[in-house]
Amino acid sequence: MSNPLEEVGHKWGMVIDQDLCTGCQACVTACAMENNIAFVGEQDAAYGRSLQWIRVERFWEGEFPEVKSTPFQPVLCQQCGQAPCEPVCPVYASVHSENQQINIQVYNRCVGTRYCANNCPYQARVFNWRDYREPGPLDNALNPDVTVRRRGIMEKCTFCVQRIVQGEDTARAEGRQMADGEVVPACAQACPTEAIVFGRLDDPDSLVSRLKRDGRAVQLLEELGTQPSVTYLKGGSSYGRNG
Amino acid sequence: MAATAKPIAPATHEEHAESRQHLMLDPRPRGEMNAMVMESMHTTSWKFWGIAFLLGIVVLVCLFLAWGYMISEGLGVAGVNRPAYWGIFLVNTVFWIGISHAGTFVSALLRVFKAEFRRPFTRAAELMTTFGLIQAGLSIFMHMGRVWLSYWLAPYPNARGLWPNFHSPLAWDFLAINTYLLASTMYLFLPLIPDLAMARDRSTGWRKVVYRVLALGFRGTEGEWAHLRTAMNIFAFAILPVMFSVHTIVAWDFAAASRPGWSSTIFGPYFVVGALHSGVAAVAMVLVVVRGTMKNMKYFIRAEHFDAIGKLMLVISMGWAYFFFNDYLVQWYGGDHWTHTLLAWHESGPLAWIWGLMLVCNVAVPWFLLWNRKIRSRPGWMFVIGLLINVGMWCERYVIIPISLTINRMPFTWQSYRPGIEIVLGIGTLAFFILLYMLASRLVPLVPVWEVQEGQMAHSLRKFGRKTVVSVSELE
Amino acid sequence: MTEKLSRRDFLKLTAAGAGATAVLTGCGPASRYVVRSPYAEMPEYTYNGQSTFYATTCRECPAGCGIVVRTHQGRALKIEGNPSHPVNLGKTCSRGQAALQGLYNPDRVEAPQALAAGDRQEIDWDRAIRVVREALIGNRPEEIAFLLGPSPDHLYDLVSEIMRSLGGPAPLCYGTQALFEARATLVQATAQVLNRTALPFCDLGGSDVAFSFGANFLETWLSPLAYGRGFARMRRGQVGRRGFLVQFEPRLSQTGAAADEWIAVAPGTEGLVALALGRLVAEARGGLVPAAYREVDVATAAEASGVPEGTLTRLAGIFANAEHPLAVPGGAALGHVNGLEAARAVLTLNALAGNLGQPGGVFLTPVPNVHPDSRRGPDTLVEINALIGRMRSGQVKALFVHGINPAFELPAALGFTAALENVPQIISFASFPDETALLADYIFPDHTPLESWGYQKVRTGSDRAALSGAQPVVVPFHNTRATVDVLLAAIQAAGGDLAAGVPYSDEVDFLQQSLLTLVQEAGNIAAPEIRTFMTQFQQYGGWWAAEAGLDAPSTPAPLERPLRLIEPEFAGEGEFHLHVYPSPILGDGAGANRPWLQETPDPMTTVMWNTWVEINPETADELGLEDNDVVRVASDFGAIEAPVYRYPAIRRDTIAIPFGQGHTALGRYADGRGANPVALLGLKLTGAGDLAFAATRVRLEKTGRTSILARLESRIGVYGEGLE
Amino acid sequence: MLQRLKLLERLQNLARRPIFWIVTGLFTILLAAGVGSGIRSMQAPPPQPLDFNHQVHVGLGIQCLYCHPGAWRQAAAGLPTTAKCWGCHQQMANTKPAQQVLVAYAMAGESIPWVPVFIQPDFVYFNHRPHIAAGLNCENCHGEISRQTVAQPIPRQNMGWCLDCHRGRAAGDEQMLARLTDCATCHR
Repeated sequence: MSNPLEEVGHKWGMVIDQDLCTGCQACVTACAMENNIAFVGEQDAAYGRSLQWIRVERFWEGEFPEVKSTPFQPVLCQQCGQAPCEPVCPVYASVHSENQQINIQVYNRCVGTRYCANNCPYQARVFNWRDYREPGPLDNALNPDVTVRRRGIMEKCTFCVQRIVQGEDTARAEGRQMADGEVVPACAQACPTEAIVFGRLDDPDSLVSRLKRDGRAVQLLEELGTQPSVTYLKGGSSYGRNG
Repeated sequence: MAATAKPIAPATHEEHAESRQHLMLDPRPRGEMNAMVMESMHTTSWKFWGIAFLLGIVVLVCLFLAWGYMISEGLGVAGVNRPAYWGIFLVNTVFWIGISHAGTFVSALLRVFKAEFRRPFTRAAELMTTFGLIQAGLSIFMHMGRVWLSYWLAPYPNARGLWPNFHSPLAWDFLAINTYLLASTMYLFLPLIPDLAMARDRSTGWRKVVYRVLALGFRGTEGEWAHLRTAMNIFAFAILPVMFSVHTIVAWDFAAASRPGWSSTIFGPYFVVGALHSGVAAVAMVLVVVRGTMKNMKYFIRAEHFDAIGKLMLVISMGWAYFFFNDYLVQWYGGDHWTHTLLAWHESGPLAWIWGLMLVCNVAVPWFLLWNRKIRSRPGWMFVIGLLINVGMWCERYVIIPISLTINRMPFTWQSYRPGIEIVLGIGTLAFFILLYMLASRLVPLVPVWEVQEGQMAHSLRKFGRKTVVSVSELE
Repeated sequence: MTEKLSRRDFLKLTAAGAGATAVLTGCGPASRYVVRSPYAEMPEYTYNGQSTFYATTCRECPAGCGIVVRTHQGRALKIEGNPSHPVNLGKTCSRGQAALQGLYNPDRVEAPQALAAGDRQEIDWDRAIRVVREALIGNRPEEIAFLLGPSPDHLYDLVSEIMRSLGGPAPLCYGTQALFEARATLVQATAQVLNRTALPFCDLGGSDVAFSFGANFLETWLSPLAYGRGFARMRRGQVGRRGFLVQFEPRLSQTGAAADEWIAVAPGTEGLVALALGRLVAEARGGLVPAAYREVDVATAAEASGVPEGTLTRLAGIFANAEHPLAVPGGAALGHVNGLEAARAVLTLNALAGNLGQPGGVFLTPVPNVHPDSRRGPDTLVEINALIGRMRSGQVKALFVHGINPAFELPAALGFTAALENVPQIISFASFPDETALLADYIFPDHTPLESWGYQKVRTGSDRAALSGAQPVVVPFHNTRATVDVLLAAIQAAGGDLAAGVPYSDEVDFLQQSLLTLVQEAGNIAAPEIRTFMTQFQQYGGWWAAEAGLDAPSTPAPLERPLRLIEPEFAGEGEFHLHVYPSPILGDGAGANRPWLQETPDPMTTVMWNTWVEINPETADELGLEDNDVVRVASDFGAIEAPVYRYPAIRRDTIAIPFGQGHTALGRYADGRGANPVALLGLKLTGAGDLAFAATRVRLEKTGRTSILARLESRIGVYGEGLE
Repeated sequence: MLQRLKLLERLQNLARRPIFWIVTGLFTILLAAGVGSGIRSMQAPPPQPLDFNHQVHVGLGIQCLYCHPGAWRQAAAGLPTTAKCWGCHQQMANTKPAQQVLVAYAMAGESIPWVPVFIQPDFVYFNHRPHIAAGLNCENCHGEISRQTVAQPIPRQNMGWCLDCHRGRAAGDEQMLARLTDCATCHR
């Protein structure tokens, strides 16, 4: 509360329950469809150039037959409070939104130094290595609320800021506060098990704030002090447990 | 110009003279020396033009056409990917900035410390600074995803109401490199003025026009010399901090990032020493070529100069090894999991041979060979050693940038880097550097004649009893 | 003149200016001075720049999830779940999300086509309708065959009605989706154990311990979103503690990865394990072991399945002590010659647990009262084989194909493609140029689902009877026509008894008349008459019963009959069991032409854009196989080639290949990509007459080539390659 | 060498002749004129399908929002549909050339292909609603449209122009400043 700007607008946050994530990739596809993310084709995808803003990670533990995959972990931009990507951009294309308390990427300002991506400990940023144009009538499905990126531009998860801004505008036009869960990003909206929960962290009663207080809550690479807005719930679920 | 050097009979002081060859105590008349230099510029064989033509084609194809293709296609034609967002472009940038350090170091630092052996080759080194920086600038612009918007890095009032982000090491870089380019070009130009005036007085035709313009009407009066000396003195002192800061800032690009292996406080001086390592080695290489291919250069550039440069290279190699060891030890001792993985990736990953090559070329080769004075004074050997050191230093940057970028804190994304068009573009920058140097060698006296003459005037051998010593007379 | 000049100059200058701005600012062409065409007349419910949302049904798989499509100025932009739809409650899967790339696919059949002298020519719809009319009335009824997809939709109901009216054979509905779900086998097992021909619904959400025998219910099985929701409820612990899921299968599936424990049972012994568990559970509970389990020998089962007896005992203890234990049969466990018995064994385990019709147990989903006379289950391979036999012998004169791509989906060993040559007239209604359509004489492209009317019965996954409704969200993008409309137009043109027997003017009329039976039923729609009903049906995206209610099965004491399993048999020779599973992303292969589905990584292997062969790393070492080595997988029935993926979680005697790629048609994104494993399948059958798709043995051969698989995961970071 | 010298001399000789300077001067003037007219035409109103007279319509007392109804409640103000124009014009004698163009469109039932004059690049998301809600008048940004016939663009309506106004309105209010200068307010 030392910084008066903390109270501005909203502080958006996300909680991902890894005990519920089934790794189904619905979030990945939903994100691509909402945010005009281009597909890159097999060759570039094989070379680490695919443009998914969210990826589902899994590792392996043990040897057959006791082998087990680790719980699925969707990794997206963690929308850090102290984001390493922000100070290094020479042109302010990667900036902190004081209003929404997220990191935004201003595509039209990006000159493509890729420093932000290097400095992102979560490797959550992707770069348009080519002009990945959507051919033919496929471009009919492009979302007019999201800028179509061309070659040489860094992009990343924005917490679907177009939905946030629109939701705020609607609420303001109707002269009311936004309800919890009124605005959700495409991934949380699609998630079949509701493992991804989105909401306002500045509202202590919101679902996401309540979940964040769960004893299982951890943050990715907490030791770096990036203050992520995304919280993971790890280990067996404790919902409905007695005591 | 009060002092006059006395010719010394070679027979009398043979053993001393040999050890003082770098002072060039066998002066020739000024007119003759000037003519020698002019002749070296004008004696151009068809081979020269053949090579220049070929290089021009290489530059056109490998640099401009390839770059144009990359701009129109996007960086996908290069090998950069996630997580190796920076590839050979940045390797080359750092490498060329390193090369450019030699000029300033050899020229300014040795001038400030009045190291006399510098005289015949300051010009060659200064040219390297400017031309190397041009390649560094090209490389970093190639690296940008939208190079056509690079002017946004410049701070100027604009319609968007936006400024560059001065928190970003890249913004510092932009300013530092530009400052350095400007300063080093001026520093190249100042000592060039008397030579240009000399050339003006000895040329005809279009060259005369060019020299007349460039020489700024220098006639060699006492006053002009006094002003020039003052200016050069100021610049020599001023450019040194600029030089150190530039490579330190380049190092901060890495050190300021929060990545395993990069966040190292020693990167600043480590990079500076690395730059000197490759730069001085490159000076040696250039001198070998200049001496071997241009007329009359064997008089100006002598085996003893190579000997002196070889000593310098050895010392710098030790300095580099010290910093490398220091960095390695601290990183390793720190015990961070990711750093350990990174070191393992360096040492035993599929590209461990690059890491090994780096150590062999940067440490083993100079340490084993440069102890030997005979090797030091043989241009052929020096060329090979210089080349190896440059290969080693290039490998060092390759290890620090694309190889290290493979390893980050998200193992799910680790991915090796496989260069694409950057190799072609790298060849293009190299060819451009050589081409610029070749063309300059026809336009600019590669040896600062006046400086050599000044040195010869200042030094003379005097006998004190049975001993012969070199005396230096103050010039001012 | 001057005006012309100035305008041209202006255009040039603006073009240059726009180009310059585009170059300088980036982010797509800057649209300085573009022409806008506002509506001549503003459509109702449309505002400039505002999105309109339409509720419809996702038809990428037969589950029947409700979706809401965001449209903007006549373009469909985004698919979102329908929050009030009882199947998916507002959630969507990858395949549903990518449905837009079907609608706007660059490789659609854009107009009706006829094959003439080996060449495809566009024809007009009048001629198309004449062709259909001739096919329907020009042949004897038994010479007509309809082959439809597995969805229980309005087209199936209409075609059933047409064929009844004609007196011809009922339409066949089939598809690999249903095959890999083992639907037919499951339905028959349910009929035998629970006494009703229906798909069982396993209430995962209410259970606290669930044993899944091969059911990949989080991927493609029956209704993945409904089961996903159930899984989440189970994990959240609705009954007071976090649910525990155990997966029995030879290859760790995505469902297995999300489970708490994975038991690598030998292929074909899942039923045996279920029986052994049943006996152990009965013993653990004390009292008399029911008749069903008297003949079960746990030690034999343990040996055959490769699961240690201790593990079985431990698991049986967990099952016995659970409040709401549940056993789920499905997938590859049922794809063996003893699949039917295995399904019965698993369902009987539920009877033993006493959860039939109990919360956290097994229910039967009631089916809405629409065309109750049309058949319920999907057909089996035996019936398909009979059709192919008739085709081969020339008894089929006209074959209509819709919603299925048999030339791609059916096992090559069946010889469908060869049999097609003896069919004089093949009419495909495919929206995409798939393998079958390219073999057809005519392609009369149907609208893609997002341009179509329709309904789909919810067979399972909903907690109540539900009929999912579909409506066009955009104007048809190409010159396509609804198959129902084409059939009805042909029938009207034919006139006579046929037209009298199928008295519908068009598709919407058919829908309205079909829905008449629902108007009076208590549901989400309160409308006195059909027009209002229809409006609300469109608005809500379907009809569903007002009250949640699932049918409890009436059990004829399944525990009293002894259960026996026949020995698993395998088709062909070879050192490996072949485990073919439907790709969780591409499903039955129809998704292979959606570029974003191709680029959505497979959940387990993270591979994109290709087919791979999963093999245990130790086995791979023995064979000297590295990642990306192309191997030739051969059975007695066929062979394919694909790169190796060293998969840590698969039995050493099994290799697994995902189904979905290997198209030789279907447009630029699918064609020539990967390999189709159905080429390998032998023709062993389950007790229910469906294909025992997991009962094939194969051999592996190195080809010496390599082909790099596009995977999202890092082989360095995940497998430590190059770091040892 | 000699030839080079000659070339140089020739050039020097040429530079002494007045025709050289005249040609060079003309060329420079032409170039400057070209650049100027290019820039000017970028700011000139684009040709419209029909020369709609704003002055007359506003003079008749028609509110801006009648034809651009989106402005007060959504992002896009909207351009009038043919039906909207025809609603009034069908009741009058359409004699002027522009009116006859309208008649042609209305009779054909086609939409009028208006060319929007005030447009922003694709990456700028302008929303009319909050601006109207903040009490701005149309004229604040669009100028005196009521005195123009065909709508004319206002030059240099760029980011700095937007920001100047935003900063001015948020003066002293840090919350408002944060919101009004947030990148995501206009760029997504």
